Amino acid sequence: MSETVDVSRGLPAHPERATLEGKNKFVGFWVFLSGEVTMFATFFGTYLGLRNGTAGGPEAADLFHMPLVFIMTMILLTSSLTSVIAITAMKKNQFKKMKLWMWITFFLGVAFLGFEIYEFVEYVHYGLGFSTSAFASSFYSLVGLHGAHVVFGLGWVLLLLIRYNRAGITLTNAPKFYMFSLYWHFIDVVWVFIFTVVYLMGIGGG
Amino acid sequence: MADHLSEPFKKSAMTNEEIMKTQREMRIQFIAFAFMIALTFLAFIAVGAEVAPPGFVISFIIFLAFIQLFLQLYYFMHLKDKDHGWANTFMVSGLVLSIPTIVALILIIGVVKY
Amino acid sequence: MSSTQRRKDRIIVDDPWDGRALEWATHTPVPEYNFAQVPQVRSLDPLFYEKIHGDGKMKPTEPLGDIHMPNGSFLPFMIALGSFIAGFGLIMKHMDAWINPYFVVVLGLLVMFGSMAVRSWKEDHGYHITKENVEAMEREALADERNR
Amino acid sequence: MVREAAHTLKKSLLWDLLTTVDHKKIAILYLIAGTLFFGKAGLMAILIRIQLMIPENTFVTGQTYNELLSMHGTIMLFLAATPLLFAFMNYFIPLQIGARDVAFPFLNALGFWFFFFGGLLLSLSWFFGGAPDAGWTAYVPLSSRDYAGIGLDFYVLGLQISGFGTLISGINFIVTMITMRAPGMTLLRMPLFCWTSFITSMLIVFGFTPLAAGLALLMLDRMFDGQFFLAAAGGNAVIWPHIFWIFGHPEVYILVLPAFGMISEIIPVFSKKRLFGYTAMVFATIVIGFLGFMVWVHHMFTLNLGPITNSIFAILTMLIGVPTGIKIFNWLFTMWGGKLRFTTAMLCASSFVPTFVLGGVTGIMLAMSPVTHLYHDTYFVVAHFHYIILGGIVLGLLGATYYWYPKMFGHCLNETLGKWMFWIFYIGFHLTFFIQHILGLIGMPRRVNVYLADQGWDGMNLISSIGAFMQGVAIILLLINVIYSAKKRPNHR
Repeated sequence: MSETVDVSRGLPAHPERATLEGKNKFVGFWVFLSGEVTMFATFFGTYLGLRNGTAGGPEAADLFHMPLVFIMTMILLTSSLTSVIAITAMKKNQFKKMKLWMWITFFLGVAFLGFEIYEFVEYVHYGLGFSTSAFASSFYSLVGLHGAHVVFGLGWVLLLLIRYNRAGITLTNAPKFYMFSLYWHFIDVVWVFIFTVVYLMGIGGG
Repeated sequence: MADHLSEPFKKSAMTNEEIMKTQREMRIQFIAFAFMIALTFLAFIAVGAEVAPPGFVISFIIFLAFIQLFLQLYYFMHLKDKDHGWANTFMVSGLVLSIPTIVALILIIGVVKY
Repeated sequence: MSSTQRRKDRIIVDDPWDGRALEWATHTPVPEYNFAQVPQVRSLDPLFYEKIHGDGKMKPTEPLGDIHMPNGSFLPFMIALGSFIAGFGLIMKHMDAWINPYFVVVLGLLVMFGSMAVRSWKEDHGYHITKENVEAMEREALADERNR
Repeated sequence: MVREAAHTLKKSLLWDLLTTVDHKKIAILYLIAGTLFFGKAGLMAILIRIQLMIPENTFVTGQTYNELLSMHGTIMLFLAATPLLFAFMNYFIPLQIGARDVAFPFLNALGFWFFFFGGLLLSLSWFFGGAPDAGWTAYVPLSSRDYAGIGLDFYVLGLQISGFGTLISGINFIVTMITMRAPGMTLLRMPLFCWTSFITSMLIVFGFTPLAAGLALLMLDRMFDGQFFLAAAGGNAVIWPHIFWIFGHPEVYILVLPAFGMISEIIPVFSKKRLFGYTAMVFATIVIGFLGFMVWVHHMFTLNLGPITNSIFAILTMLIGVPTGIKIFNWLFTMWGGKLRFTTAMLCASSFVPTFVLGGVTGIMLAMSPVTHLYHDTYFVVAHFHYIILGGIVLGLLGATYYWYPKMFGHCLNETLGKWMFWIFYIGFHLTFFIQHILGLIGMPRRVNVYLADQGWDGMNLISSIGAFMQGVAIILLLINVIYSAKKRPNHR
């Protein structure tokens, strides 16, 4: 029901919410994200409840390395900014610029994912398998769930970028890119709590 | 109809005022990003320096995380803008309802009895 | 015309209980677009309000025109089927299966996410019921009502 | 045939149902699937009552009894009550707010098919080595690899998939009610059924996500040797009941709030009065929704989590009585002085009120944490929640069926058969469950498959079983009514 959009004047200032469909997606995606909050809260709660249950296996303080986590954090934070730049370009109808920054976001995400996989492999080497202890299980499931979100987000943006490689910004794909950027920011928010609660608290004792 | 929906636009319908506003917003977002980087540094340093007691450090870095949460939600994700009333309602509800979950899973799992 | 006959016998009345809310303001059976013209709500219990203060019919907010409707799709079935296959594959870990359970899991996930990707790839803007069709359908429904 | 010809290529009915995104057809699909699961779980309840009819019965084995009991609870809550409510929500939310469809027609269909395949997966367990047998709560370690067979795998994944469907539909309803309201339909002009469905959908969003997390943990535990719940590896078994009831308590409100909404639709129409205290009703609904998340530990009072914890949750639980009381009085005042017409729908709606009060009062009794140690895991609890679920949700559903049937299918249901159905169901229901209060108080534990003859439980169990048969007869009468009315097409005005 996009009859209300005056297309002749050019791209509306908020293309993601110009049509009723876009507006629906916008509200619906926020509702979905609020549900994700409670889901991640459950995983965080489980981790926090079980993080001392190491059962003689490796402990948090033995494993976590600050530099690696720091680099991962920086990468993800930066990718959050690049997706903001991309969305601003989208609002101004600068398609090439948006595409460029979305690709940068994508590659930053891939880099992050690479580090995460490297990290997990490393931990398994140190003897922290998934079923070593309750701490291991809850750590892998929390951080792994975040990683799964990253994977899904990367697949999503890759699909969008290939599909709309030459399409320009339309009233159909603007909501899609916008929802992806919301999702990406949300992943970043979760990571902020992961590096605080899992890594820094793990290193800092307590 | 349908053709309009998948047709790219030649120009933007933004008024000059809106462009100015977008640019101002972009500047604010860069500042927010700088803040977030600084907060991250602060959190890592607070833990790495090992000068303060762990109890204090932990509450401090969790406080920093909540500032970052606020910056991301309200600046990067535009929750501060108009037309975000429902988004705010749901996000705040989600965060509020998460608190008892997390507290319960940490405190009342039968290890210590309150 | 046999189906008109059938419907005439079957449908008794649009509003059997003297209802108060909007659902009793459309025809029975409900046309696929629900309301030919989106009604103007003037109070809580809108239909009851119109029965007391108006002529018992909802006031329209828009002229009769084309109505936009979504297209049907087989993809929801496929996505759910994919999740079902993947779930069953995981359970097969605990059965004496003649096939590697992870093969089934991967197959299910492929079906599931593949269908999602198809949904994302194909732009589907739905279709329109033209004004003429809407008018014809409304006329027919009104005639039905009178004939009862 | 313009009305049917508009934009339809000649499609077969099956293909139409498989691909439809029309909220009305999806509602019918939910109705059919929900009724099938309801019938299945109802049959299990009858089998359970047959087993318990006489002392030391050997009708089913203990293992089968456990499976029947677990599947009865699981199916009734996830696969019968939820889709039946969703059927009415799907059909009537867009109509009541003056919209052409829901916000995401595609996701609506997706939600249904997720639910359907989830239910199918759960039901397959009968053919692959046994149904889940750890109760609908699936407490660890009962549900761990060591003690439970493959049935629990079906439980975990089936519920995970159908839970996705429920979550998707919940989001869909929320957005529909936010963005698709007709002009002039402000939030405080929405019918109460829409309001309660809105709050229910919010509870779904915040309640089914912890369930998804919890089921994921249990799945990892069972399939990939996770160590979440095993004390020897540093785990903690209390995590599961916490997560389950963080979801599970809101689930009760997810189910009962739309029933409240249905009652609030039916009573004004058949009293010829506007709903008394509409605004108070709306805010009571919101408060119930919020408090529903703050009380889950009352399911775990006997886990010995400490006196302060128990006290806090006892007080919060009792607080729920306040908004619920507001609702009860508003229904009574709506009927007060109205021009009452006791159709079957109204009979269900008005009898809902005293029945639900009974369930609520026993709820307050159970909320007192010190006394709960006496009631816990007895038939008193069973009686309490069946008064809420059957006396609340099912009566609401039956009322809504009789009330909305003409809109959905074009003809009313026969009233004489309807009234027979109602009285048989109502009397049968009270026979079954009222006596279970007393059974519980004199000490009969729940979830046992046999009891001895000399304990003074025989007569009461027999009465309870007779009541269950009566309810079965009532539901069969409803089905007969559906067929009979399709032929006779009765009219009422």
